[in-house]
Amino acid sequence: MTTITVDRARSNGTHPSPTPRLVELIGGPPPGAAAIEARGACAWFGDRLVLESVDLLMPAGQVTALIGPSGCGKSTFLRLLNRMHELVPGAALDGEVLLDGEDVYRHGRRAQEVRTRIGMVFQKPNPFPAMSIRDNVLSGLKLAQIKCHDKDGLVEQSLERAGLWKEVRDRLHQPGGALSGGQQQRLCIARSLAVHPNVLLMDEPCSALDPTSTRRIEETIGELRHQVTIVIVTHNMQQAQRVSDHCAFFLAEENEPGRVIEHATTTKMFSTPDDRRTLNYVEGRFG
Amino acid sequence: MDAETPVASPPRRPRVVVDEPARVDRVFDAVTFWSGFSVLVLLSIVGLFLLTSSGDSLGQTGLWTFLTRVEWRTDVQPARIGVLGLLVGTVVVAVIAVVLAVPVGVLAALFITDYSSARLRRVLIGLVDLLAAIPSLLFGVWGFVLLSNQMVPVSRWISDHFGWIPFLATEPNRDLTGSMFIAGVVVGIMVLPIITSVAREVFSQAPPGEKEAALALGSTRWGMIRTVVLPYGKGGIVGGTMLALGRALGETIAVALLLPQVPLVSKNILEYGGATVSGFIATHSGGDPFTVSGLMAAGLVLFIITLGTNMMASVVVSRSRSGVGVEL
Amino acid sequence: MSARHRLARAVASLTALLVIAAPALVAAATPASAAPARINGSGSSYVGLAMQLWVSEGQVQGLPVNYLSTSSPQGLQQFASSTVDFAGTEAEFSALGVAGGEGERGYQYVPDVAGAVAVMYNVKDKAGNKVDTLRLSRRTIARIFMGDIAKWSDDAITADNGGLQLPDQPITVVYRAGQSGTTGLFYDFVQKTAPEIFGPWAARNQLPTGARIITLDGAPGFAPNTRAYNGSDQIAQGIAGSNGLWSIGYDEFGYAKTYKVSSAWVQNQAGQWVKPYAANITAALTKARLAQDLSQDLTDVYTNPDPLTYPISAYSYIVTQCAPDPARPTCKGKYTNPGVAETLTKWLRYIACEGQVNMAKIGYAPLPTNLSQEVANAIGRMNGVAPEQLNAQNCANPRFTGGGIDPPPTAPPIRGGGGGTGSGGGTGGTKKPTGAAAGTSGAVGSASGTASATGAGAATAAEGSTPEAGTGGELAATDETLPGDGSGTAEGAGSVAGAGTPAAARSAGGSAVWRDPEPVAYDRPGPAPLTGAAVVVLVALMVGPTAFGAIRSRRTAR
Amino acid sequence: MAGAAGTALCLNWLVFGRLGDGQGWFALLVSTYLTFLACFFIATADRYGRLVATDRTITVVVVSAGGVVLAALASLVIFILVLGLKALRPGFFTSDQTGITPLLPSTEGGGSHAVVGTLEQTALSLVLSLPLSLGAAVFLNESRSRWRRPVRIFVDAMSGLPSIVCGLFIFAVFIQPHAKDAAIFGFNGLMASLSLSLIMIPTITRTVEVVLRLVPDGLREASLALGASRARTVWSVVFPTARTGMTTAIVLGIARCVGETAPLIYTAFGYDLMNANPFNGSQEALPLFVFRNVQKPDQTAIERGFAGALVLMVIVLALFALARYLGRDRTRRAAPSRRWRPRAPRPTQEVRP
Repeated sequence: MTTITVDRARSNGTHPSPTPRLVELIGGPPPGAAAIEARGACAWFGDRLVLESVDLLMPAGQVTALIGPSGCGKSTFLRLLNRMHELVPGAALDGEVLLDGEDVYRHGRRAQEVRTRIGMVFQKPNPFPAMSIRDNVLSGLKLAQIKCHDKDGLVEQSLERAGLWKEVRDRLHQPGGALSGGQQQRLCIARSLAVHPNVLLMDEPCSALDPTSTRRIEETIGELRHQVTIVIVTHNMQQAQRVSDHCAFFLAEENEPGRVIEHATTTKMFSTPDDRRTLNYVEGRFG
Repeated sequence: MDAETPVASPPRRPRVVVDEPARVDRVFDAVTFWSGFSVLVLLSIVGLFLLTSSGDSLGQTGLWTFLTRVEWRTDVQPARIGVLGLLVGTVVVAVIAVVLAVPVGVLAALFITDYSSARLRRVLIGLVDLLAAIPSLLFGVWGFVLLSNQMVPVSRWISDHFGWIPFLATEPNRDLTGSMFIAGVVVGIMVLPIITSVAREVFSQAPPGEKEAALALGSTRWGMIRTVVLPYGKGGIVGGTMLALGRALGETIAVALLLPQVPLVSKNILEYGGATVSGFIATHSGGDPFTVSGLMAAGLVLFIITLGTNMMASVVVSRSRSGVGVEL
Repeated sequence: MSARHRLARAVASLTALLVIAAPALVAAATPASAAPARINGSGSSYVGLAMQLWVSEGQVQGLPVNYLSTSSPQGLQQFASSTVDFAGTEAEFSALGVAGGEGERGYQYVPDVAGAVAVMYNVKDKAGNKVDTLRLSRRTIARIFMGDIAKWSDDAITADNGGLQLPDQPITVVYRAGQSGTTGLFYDFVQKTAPEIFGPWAARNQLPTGARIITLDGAPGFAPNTRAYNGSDQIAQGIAGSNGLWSIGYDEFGYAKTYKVSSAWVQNQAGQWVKPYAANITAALTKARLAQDLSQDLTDVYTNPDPLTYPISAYSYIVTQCAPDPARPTCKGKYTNPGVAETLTKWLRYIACEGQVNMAKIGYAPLPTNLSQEVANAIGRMNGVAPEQLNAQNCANPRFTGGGIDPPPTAPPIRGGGGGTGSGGGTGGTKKPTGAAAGTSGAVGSASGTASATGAGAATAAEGSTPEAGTGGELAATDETLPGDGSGTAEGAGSVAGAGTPAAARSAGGSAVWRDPEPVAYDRPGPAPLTGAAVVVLVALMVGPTAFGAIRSRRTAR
Repeated sequence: MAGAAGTALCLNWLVFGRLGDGQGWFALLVSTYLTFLACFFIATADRYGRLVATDRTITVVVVSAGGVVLAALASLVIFILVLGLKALRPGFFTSDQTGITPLLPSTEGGGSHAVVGTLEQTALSLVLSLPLSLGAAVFLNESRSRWRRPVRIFVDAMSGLPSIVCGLFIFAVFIQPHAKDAAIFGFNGLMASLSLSLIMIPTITRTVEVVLRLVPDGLREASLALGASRARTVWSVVFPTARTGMTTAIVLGIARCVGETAPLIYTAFGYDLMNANPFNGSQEALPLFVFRNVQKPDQTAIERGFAGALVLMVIVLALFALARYLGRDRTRRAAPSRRWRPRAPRPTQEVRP
């Protein structure tokens, strides 16, 4: 059993409280951001190798962007990180994924526990349609069987961290599906944050959204970056440049599995990449 | 095992990942598996039992004799039972029902999808579903008390004008109630909603682009329906028809009320007489074990035919262009 | 308020109500004392009308009895397989060829009532008037039902009816679909009456000659024109209906009365023309040979020389379990549930005595005293105790009380073609028979005395406006008057109304309705406007949108 | 159009009046209709040409087909309503058939025993079949067992099992061989429920499985990504999402079960008195009550049968309405309708409020 204490005031400066309220989770992940590292990660779908030998360190409390053309294995890699990959029928994998130095695929380790620590936001916003906004935020608690004594506080805190609190504070009991696309996506982020994960994976979170909503999500990412390790898959170069600290460029050659071509800080990637293919890609010359 | 995995060189075989399911998942898996499995077991027990208990009578009668013999007599030794007289009635009633119901059902479906306004369409869909939900008993009672007598002049008229068709000729002064024709009409009304709703489902999925294209080329609405909607919905119509046929074959209580259930191959569908497998079973409750075994065998034959029809229906519908999303 | 709770509530919302209701109702309905338990029976439709009466009377007395009128063979089969507690039958296990009677359950035959098979018909004379005084000799009947006589104009029928020739129409023989004890009884009569025709006929149609013919399904071509119906009710309805013209069939007499179907006057051994009224059945069955186990041999009944005899009469039985008895090898054990025995014995005791009172009125004949006593003996066997001795003091059976049965009506003169003058041109129309009817009625009135006349008069006053069913005109009404008068005098005041109703019908001129309409007295006011309003609303609801949609879609089509 | 109809009617009247062959209502109807179509076609062809005339004539045919379906429904409902209301009194729900003879009016006595029997048998069969069929539906949709395919095939096959065979099966398995041993295997409500369960299980399994299949996989992934177990996912995400559809499916399954008559003939046997214990002794059910009474000789029994039929119809319609009510989908309403309407030739169509 772990107890997390989160200073609510820190999470959003725009809404200061005189005394910081503490929202405790009982049974959730350990507090704080955690580094996640892939070593020799490979992935198969059936007999087809789609990702080969990826070594990548995503430092704690930083934003790592995964970029690359479609079908190069970015999303597969992301799903490999929190053991969603194995849910696909016929999927197989190899290598290690270290969360705080510990392999998530270690024998005897539960995928459920891993997923609690590594949250995920999907390409299409998918709030649970049968639940209200509040229940959506709290759904992680129920689903992962984490206890919390101050549910209202947690709802407020999570929605604030996702930058949604002010917009929905008066209609917490409306169904989640009634929100706009961007709001739904932020609700999904809030849902993931409510269980206080150490890592948050985002699979093209803005691809289905309009520019305004995209900007709001990006702001949210910016606000979250020191509380949780973020790995984001994006097709949008500008977005990667704006939000990420590190970048990894994935590429799958013709009839070849996807590989990491280059991995560096964002500044370096977008100014002086080592590989010509990276340069071509970030400058929009192919892909 | 993970420690040995070399990092640099990609391995040929993926590593084995074991996700220890949580206890609740193990319970969940067990519960769902066993309920699925027990449904399987239950249903196969039903099937097996049908087979084995039919064995008594089939063994005594012989399968081929059973299938080709018209009479059904358990009062003589050895009993002479056969299912053909019942099967003919079953098929005749079902075919009459489907032949009458298909044109009306398809046209009604067209009316719903392409001719009615949005609001009326909602109402009509509801009403057709409602018609499908009404128990067959009520159709049977309605046919037994009301329609049976109302249809006599119709039968008379048909036999007067179409009597040159052999099976439509009736002699004067014959009882024209309780005929396979009337049973077919009642069963036809009963299966009407099935055909209508399946046809409506496929018609409503006809691609709007093609429909608009047809209209844009200056065709009338009927022209559009003929060139786009009907070809598109062909599979659905055939599938719905076969589904309705399956339902009509298995229909019990209405035909039990309407037909005398004497297993004869009647030469005339307009005159009193006729029997169907399920109706015959329904009116012959309380027999000795041998009779029950014979009835089981008859039920099994009916089941196999119904099964075949339903399967063909689902194959036709799923193979057709329109039927992919249609649930039968 | 989590989603889980809402789901649970939603899924269970419907079941909960039903599920909670069930045990509560079970608890409420479980009787405090074990006895008497519910009993179930099934079988003969021959005795169905009597059963209907007995069951409802028993229920009023707190005996939960249930009887499903199917057919004798089915009843015996269900009894043999222990799915019912008792069976009704008019023939024995052996005669019906039902296996399982010798099973571990054991059985005894308990006579319950005497009845008769009537020959129903629907025929018109050449003038188009309905014939309702048809006379048929036993041999003619047998020949008709073996297809030997195929036309109504056959000489044998003409001869039976004093030269009245019926139209040259094919006879449609109506029979029971499926197995039936009535079929068994009737064709036993046919076999014994015309054995020389029966032998080749049975062989030709592959029908059994050793055992009784309990179903004709296997030989539907046993006569040139045949039609099967699925039960006693449907036979009567089928013959009576307009589609039943030119048909003839056999059915229990009570159904002929219930549906007002004409039934034939049958010539007995003494040459008299009779219908199965109580006195005639009683007279016939004096020659029934009862075996040790009370099963009946009816051969002598068919040829009973008593002038009152109605030859196609038979006793009906209830089959029950009984305690082992050296005199009865078929008795193998009591009912395991004492409550069943409790109900059944009480009910049988009622049938033996009070239950016989109204039998004559509904087309049966009460049991003779010795058979009522046999019912008491059977009750003793069921309980394993000494039987009660029945007598006029403790048993209301009319045969004990000595009132006896009044002489039945005699056959009316033949009508339809000008009496005995042969086949006329049908000049009579409706006026001529009316005179004949009045004459007949007068004759009967004088025979049955003043009591019947008074009863009829009172009833006429009381129910003068009742649109009582006639049978297609004055002729039929007259026909029905006869049994009414007969039974009315036999049973006194209680059946005056029964006697009066046909009289009322006659005074009202009769009608063409073949079924009893709903009794006027019970037609309470009240629902009519509601019904009307509901229909109006419904029609509006149905037609409104349709018309609206049709108009609209047509308009848009323009 | 009205002109065409009038012409047709008059023409037919004339033809029939002249020929007067008296063929009955059907001949008149058919010939009137055909003449009407012909007149209509000729009239429109004269004004607009053949193409338009064909189109319009077909429109008329299609509309009348819709009318036929509605007429069938209306005739059925009105007929049962009218005949049923004759005998239906509040007493129907409070008394059984104790001491009812053919001479008593149809308003005497009632069908409370049948209503109770139907409710108990339906409830029992629901209790028996619901857990199993829900479990099987979840199994078919949420597990990855290789047994899924055989189970699905069997469920599909069994949904085509004629209902009378279900009753016959229970009769042959339990009642005939074992009725002499124990009352629980005699004719009773439990046996009826068992046979009804055989009908219900495939029906509910199939429909619920279809509904579960409609739940987007994204929701399952989202739930799993939050660290939920699969059981949790099904219970807290899939079930609530599919709730309306599942309830509708179940209610429609009940509606089908309530009206089933055929299996009851072999299992419940029928009974004229109240027997509220479904485990002992034969029991009545509304369909049986109707079935037996409409076949009885006396008019009063037929009227009682129709009162029962009316009650049965009301129950089924109520269940149907309940299903529609529960099934009204809040999420789908927001989504644009995928149904399509032809737009081009209808200038006046959108004006109507």
